[in-house]
Amino acid sequence: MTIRTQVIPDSGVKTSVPALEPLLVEIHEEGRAGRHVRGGEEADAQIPAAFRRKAPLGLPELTEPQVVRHFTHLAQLNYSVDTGMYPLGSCTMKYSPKINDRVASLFADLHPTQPQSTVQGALTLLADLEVMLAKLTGMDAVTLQPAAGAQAEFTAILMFKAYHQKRGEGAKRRRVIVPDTAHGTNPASAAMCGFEVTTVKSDAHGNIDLASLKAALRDDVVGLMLTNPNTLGLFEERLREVCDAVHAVGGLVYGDGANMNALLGVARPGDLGFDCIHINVHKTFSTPHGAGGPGAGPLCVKEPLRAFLPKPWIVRDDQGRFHLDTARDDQPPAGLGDSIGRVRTFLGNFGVLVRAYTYMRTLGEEGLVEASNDAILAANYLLAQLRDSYDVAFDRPCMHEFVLSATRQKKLGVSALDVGKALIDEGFHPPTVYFPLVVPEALMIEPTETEPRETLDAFAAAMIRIAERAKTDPASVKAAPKNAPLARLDEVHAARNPTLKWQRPT
Amino acid sequence: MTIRTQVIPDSGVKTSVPALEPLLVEIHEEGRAGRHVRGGEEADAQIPAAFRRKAPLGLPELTEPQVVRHFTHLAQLNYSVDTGMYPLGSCTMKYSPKINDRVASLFADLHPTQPQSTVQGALTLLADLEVMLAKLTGMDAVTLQPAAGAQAEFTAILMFKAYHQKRGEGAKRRRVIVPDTAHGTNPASAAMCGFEVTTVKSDAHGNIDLASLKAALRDDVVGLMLTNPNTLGLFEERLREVCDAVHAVGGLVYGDGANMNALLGVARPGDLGFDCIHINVHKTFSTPHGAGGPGAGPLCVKEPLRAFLPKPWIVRDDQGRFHLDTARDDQPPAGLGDSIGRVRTFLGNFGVLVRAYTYMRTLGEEGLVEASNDAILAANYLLAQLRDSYDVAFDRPCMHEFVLSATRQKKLGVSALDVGKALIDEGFHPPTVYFPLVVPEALMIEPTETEPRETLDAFAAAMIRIAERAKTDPASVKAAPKNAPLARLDEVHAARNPTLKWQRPT
Amino acid sequence: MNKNPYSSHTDADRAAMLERVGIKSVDDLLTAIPKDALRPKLGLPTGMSELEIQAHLESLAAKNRTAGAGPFFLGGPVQRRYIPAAVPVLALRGEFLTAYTPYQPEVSQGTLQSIFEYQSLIAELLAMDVANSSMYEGGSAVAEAAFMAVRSTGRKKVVMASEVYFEFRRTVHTYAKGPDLEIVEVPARELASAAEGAACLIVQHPDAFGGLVDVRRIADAAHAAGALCIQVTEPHANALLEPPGALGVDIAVGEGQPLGIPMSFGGPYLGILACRTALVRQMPGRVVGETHDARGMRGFVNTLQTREQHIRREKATSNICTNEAIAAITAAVYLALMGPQGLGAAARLGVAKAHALAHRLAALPGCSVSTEGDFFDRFALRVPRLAAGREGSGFALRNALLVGDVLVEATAAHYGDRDDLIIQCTEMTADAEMDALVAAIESIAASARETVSTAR
Amino acid sequence: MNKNPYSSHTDADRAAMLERVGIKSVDDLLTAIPKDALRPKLGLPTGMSELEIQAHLESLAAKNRTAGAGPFFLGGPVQRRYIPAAVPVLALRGEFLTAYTPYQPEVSQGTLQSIFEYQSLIAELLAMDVANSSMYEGGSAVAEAAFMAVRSTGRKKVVMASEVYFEFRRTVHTYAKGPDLEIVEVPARELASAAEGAACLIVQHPDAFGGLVDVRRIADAAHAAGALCIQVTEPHANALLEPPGALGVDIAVGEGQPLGIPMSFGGPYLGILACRTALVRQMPGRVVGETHDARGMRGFVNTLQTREQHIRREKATSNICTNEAIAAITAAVYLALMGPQGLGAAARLGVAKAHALAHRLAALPGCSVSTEGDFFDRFALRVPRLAAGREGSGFALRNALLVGDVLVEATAAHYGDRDDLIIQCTEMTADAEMDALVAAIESIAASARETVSTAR
Ligand SMILES: Cc1ncc(COP(=O)(O)O)c(C=O)c1O
Ligand SMILES: Cc1ncc(COP(=O)(O)O)c(C=O)c1O
Repeated sequence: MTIRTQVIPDSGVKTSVPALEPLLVEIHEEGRAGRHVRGGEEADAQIPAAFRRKAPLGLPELTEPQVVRHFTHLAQLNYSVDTGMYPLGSCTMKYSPKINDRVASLFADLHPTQPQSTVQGALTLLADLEVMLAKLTGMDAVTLQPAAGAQAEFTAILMFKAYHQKRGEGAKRRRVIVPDTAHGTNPASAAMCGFEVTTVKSDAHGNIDLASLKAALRDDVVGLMLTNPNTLGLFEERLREVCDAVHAVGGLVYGDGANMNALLGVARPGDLGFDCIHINVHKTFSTPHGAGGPGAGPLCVKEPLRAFLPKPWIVRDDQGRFHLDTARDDQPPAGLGDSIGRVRTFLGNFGVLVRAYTYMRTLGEEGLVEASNDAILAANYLLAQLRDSYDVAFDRPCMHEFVLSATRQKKLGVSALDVGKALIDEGFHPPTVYFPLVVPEALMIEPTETEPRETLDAFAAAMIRIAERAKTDPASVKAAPKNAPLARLDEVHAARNPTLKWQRPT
Repeated sequence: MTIRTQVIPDSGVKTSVPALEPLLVEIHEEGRAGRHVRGGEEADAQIPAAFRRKAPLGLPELTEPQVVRHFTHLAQLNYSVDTGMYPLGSCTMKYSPKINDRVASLFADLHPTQPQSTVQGALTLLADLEVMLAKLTGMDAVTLQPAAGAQAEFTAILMFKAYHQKRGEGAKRRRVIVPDTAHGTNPASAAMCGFEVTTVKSDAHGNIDLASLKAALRDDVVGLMLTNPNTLGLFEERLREVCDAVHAVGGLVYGDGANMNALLGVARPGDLGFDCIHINVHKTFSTPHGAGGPGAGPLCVKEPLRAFLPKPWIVRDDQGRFHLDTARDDQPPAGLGDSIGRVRTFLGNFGVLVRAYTYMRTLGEEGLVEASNDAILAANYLLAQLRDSYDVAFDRPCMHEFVLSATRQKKLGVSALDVGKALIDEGFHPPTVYFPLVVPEALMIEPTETEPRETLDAFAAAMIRIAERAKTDPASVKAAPKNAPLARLDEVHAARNPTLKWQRPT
Repeated sequence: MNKNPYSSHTDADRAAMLERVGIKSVDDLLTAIPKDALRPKLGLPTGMSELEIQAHLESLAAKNRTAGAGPFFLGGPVQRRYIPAAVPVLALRGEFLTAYTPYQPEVSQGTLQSIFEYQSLIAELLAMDVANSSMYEGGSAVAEAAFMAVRSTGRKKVVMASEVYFEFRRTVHTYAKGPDLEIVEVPARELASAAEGAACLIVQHPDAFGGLVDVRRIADAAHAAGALCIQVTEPHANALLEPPGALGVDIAVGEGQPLGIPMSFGGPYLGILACRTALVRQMPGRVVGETHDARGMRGFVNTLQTREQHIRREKATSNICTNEAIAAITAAVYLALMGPQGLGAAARLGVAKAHALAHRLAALPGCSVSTEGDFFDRFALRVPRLAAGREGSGFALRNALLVGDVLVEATAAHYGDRDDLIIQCTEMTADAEMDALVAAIESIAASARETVSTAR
Repeated sequence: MNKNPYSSHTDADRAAMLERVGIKSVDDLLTAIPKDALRPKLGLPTGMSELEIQAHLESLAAKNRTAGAGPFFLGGPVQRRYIPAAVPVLALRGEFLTAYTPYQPEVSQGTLQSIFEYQSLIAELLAMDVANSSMYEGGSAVAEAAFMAVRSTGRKKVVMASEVYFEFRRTVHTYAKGPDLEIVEVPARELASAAEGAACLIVQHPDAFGGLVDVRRIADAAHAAGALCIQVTEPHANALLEPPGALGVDIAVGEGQPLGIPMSFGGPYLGILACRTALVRQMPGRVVGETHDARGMRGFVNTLQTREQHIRREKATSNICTNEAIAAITAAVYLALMGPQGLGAAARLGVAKAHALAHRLAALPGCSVSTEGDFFDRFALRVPRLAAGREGSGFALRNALLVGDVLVEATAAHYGDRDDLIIQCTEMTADAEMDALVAAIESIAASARETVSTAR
């Protein structure tokens, strides 16, 4: 572990309070400007006075040199996959290849409403991506519209609703079942569709509790939302029974595919009982997480759900040219058919999808298989090293990630959060903490396949050192981080006194 | 001044000695590889055994994720114009606009030997750049070949040699005169041309000493190499007399244009008595300094020197198309005419020249004038603030830079170097130190026009604080930097025990 | 040799790891997976080298016509705008691009401060109290704004102007199926009188046809009826037009793509959502707030998280998790670089060019500007017998016309019975493009007279 | 509004600064300048916005044909090679690109370690003891290597093979005018017998025609005569061929552009220069060495500076100051990414394609491979009546042939009396390009028979 001390270059700007970097508004000075675009003065006469902006446009006035320094300084304050291991469980922080960014820029200058004859390359790519995702998941049809996993969930539950309505069961089916290990987006998506959420607990092996599930299953059930491997990093041991039980009461099974990185070429959700599954391409397919987004959440479905997919669909004509299906959503409602309609303005996060396509084609089937194998092996390798120092919630082989519990440390006064913060001082990004909710003091660790073995070893060693320090010097762990740009932040203050934008200095 | 402490993310690699970042060879592991290019195995049969490489190609084996992290970490260890004020005298560390980099990439995929019909855009740009540089300097002809200022000097002195030879004075003229303030490249360039160097001292006002110059001027003189404003940041007060005196003995006057940032639209070297002048486009015209290069050093000359310019020349035909002059250097020596011939393989540092062209066209004449005005004003503004705390070698208005002397501090045990190192802890890059040689404990400061006034003020305040500390706590100044990635380095050790490449761990 | 070029494991690593885990092969870990489903053949293509994949993508790209390749007048929510060179250089630095949601603020201040600045810049531009840290894109942002209004009024009727972008309206319809909302579409001029019982009135200004709308009147009517007023806005317009905050608007939403984000054939984009302080706790999505660290240094954190899915689960204000953070950072860099002067100039150039062009086109035989009242940087043009020249667009969302090599939008059934062109100008619209459009329309107008008999 | 968009000074700043300096205007500071020369009108164009300059440069770029736009077989010292996407992302980061020579090592370790790694990688590739931190480019590097030999032997005769690239030889001739060296050019096969009294023998391998040369024999002859052996080399060739260090070479030089640097119509490039330890103190240019800081941490500094102009002035080993550091860093990133596997594959693909193509072309009527002996990744082809299809090249340095849309090089007088094509292949050479070349040569060969009478 090496500490880098660096004075932040001094711009001479005084901040209102001690700060790592001034705000843009603090480096503003009246009269400063670049010259990126100029002209158009004649426009003012075209805008009637009643419509004109009265208050001056108070954006900060800055020069390009200032802006470059500002954001360069800020960027350097971030921990990122490009700088180090980022074992955030459930997020698959694998390396994002630079070639994917480069080729995405080849499509940057296409408007989404261009005529089909001018975008055949882009449509071909999308159509091929749909086919690849269907093959990978064992599903029959795909929509690329959802912007992320959560939007895919919403899309799917809306489709479930339409499906049940079409069968005359719309009024009856009002409950969506989610396990207690589910990600927060699952119940939130169900609720957005107007459904009630029934939570089912997990059993002693980290599976959904089959008895409880069966007790919850009645004919008012819309479906079950299931993550597999689940958020404990464990493969549901009685998965087919679970799915069969849901199907038996006429419900559908939604697959939350956030953990697909464990399954590439290992097993197809379509073979396991799921009726649909989403893919977070920003996880499994290496697209950069973008400081929080964008992602993309293609949704892959079985034949019975196809008709309900968001319109418009990309179809291929006899000449091999791509265009849109004739049942268009510009003549609703008839034009939509059974489709729920679009869930966004245009097609999808194309720039993200290009990256995912590029990644899949680069690795190929054999590379994707290897990626999952390596990811599973890396997780188990780490688990083997950490098993003695931390409690393991459910002690069986994990898939691509695993969940430790810092209960032992907690008794010494050191929480999962403290362990995470101490990792910062060791040169690592903390894992996901306090999720899933069923594990007290959860530390959810996902190494991915792209971390070198020596890095995994260093991470394990750091975790073990922290466990030791929790015994010998818990205060030092609680005081971490001390070698990060900032010490711990006062989150309570932020929530109690929300300051959500800057105040212009007066 | 804010200190950023950041643990360098841990890759788990053990370095042989404590280090900020392992060497590539230390993160190597046999069997690692990316897949940027693959195939070609059939080639091995085409290479006779006698020619084949015997020892394995021992480049480090790495994966792309490792390489990305490595160079990202390294980059963050640098101080740069994109991160802070870099007042390196004589180097004009102004802001390098990002648009210049973007447009340069439009020409990245052109091979230098493409037929003229396929590169008319590139040739037009070069021809226009030549014209602009001629107008700016008041000269008649331009070569864009030199890769940097030093190569322009060599080119020009070779041309002087050819010029004198053509006049039958080649054997006689063997001495080049340089002032004692000259940059090291000046005498070195003269020596590379086989000439003897005569150094002339400066007078009490920081000008070349006219009497000494005249004493040195005889008919064996090739010419004078003069920087103006000179390296003290001062405009030669009797410039025309100086040039006249050189011309009077049949010598030529070379203008070292490193300091052109003071003269844009202020005065043209061609109007002042110079026979030629080079331009460091990486200084005056904002092209990025590239961690040491590349630059470009166009050489602008008066009519009498035109014939000697390196061939080939870009010429324009009647139809406005650009091509090369017919007197080609592919039929030497006749084809060369009086030209000294090429000084490099191809045309010049085109990618750098595009940036310079873009900069000049963006600013336009009025913007260039403003740049010099602002640069001069910024330097005098700083000088006014620092005058009381440091000795000023020659106390008259400076141009775009000025030279302080730390002699006063030196008496307290604090050298110019110490002052520079202390500036690092204050958040600034040190100025040029110990140059020009005529000023003891020189601190050569060039703020440029792109630093905001508050940054200039902060820099002045830091310099003044250091001057204070030199009095009250000199040891602390000598111990600086303490907040940089490294403390002072042992340069003597490096020179005594040269380790110029890594040792492969065995 | 690895099959996955990005794996950092060698075979020796794998052997050592297997040994440490105490197994012979990864399959020993997969006992929970039904045997018959284990290790299927997928039928995917085999892998490629970087050189090969680049050549492949270049060949696909060559089958598209890029916007810059010819005269271009498409626009609407997605606009061809000038992106300063420094924007991607800064916003796409690896430290931003390859971080995730800033769960650990101590090592995420770059992201957090940038997003705080984004929120501040958007709030200033729209004169709203608060902006969130981003929504997916414009259409779904409108829908989530409607949900906010539904939550805060307890009403389930949403009234929306028919001059809102077609695709935005369709997205709202889809979303509305979730909580079973009633959606009513009326022309903007009838919005005020339809406020009764509504959760909100949704108005777009400038509207889909570029028209300027009296938003204040609609906001007043909404408030009088106990409803909220939601304005769909466009970022550049606010440099010149009275912003939502000055018009009594409660929630301002829109597509942020014009703020330095490439068009990229549909996304990723940036959903803008801003509101009055009173509505903050109904806001969907993440929001960054200022605080300080244990040593008293200023710092930023994700805050007001009790609205969010990871805390509130089924009671959350939205399900959004991954959002469009890098697009928000991009917009912040863009606005910082452009400043009030640059943003104003870009907006003005669009307006000036649109008006100059409208003037020329309206002079052609049979042509007239069909946007009602004043317009901003786009306008609708009635052209004789347009249908003949039309081709279905890439997404059947709009119809794009390719006359010669001019790309221009044609309205269709989704904007009622209007069958016009919509012509968008921005600072990128070059004189030569305008000349080409005029020539193209001239030829349509001429051929219309000749070929009336052969129509349809 | 500022006239210089990159100035950070406002008029208020300027007024305050003038006041602090105690003057009314900047002109008050310019009294040393002759009145008649002060503030001339320059006659330069007025400024532009970023949008405008970009449009202008795009219009210039549109007047070029890029290499990737059609079949392409130019090469020689400058080669179209695959540049991994990560190369520019890393090497052109602002912290590298906008730093200067690392005069202050405490805040320049990024540059210094990267260049130390460049030196190490080049030394390994060439099997030489030491590489410097960069020269301007290939041609001048050859000249400076000759100067090194002159300094270390005290002799003034340089003997050079005529199969060294023409432009390299011309550059050596120009440089030689400085210290008045005698330059002798002989065919490579006669080099050994011309060693007497020479400071050095300069041989290129693979040579301009792609030919493989017995360098060891030449090195032995040089050493026997007390001369040094300088080899002009090409980076990729060393992945497959015995490297200079294994052949007895004293100084290895070459053009480093193929190591991830764009072709950019002539530069900036990377001069490679490496030598034996004994010659280190004669080396031109900067060199980075390892050391430690006051706290015992490893660190890197520019070292052996007593060779350099800023210390030694007229006694320096060279005048070089600004060099090509960012190109050296680029090459380091390239080599790190490619590794032995990737570099080997790129080299092999060039060789394999060249041989496959030679096979096809030599089968055409009247055509034959004219490189003597074995060749590497380029070869010379004798074609009937070539002159008719030739067009002067961009720099009259070589002649490039544009047959249909195929770009290929034609040798000219500068390679003696040979009048052949030189065909370069790399990993980028696509099958379709090869087909196009074969078709083009076929048509030349055919037309040669028909049009012999109309020649010249
Ligand atoms: C298990 C699980 N489900 C769903 C999601 C939501 O996906 P997204 O963030 O792409 O909306 C996540 C993301 O963190 C997740 O981990
Ligand atoms: C005064 C002066 N002359 C000449 C040079 C040499 O220019 P270059 O480094 O471009 O070769 C410099 C560069 O530092 C300089 O400052």
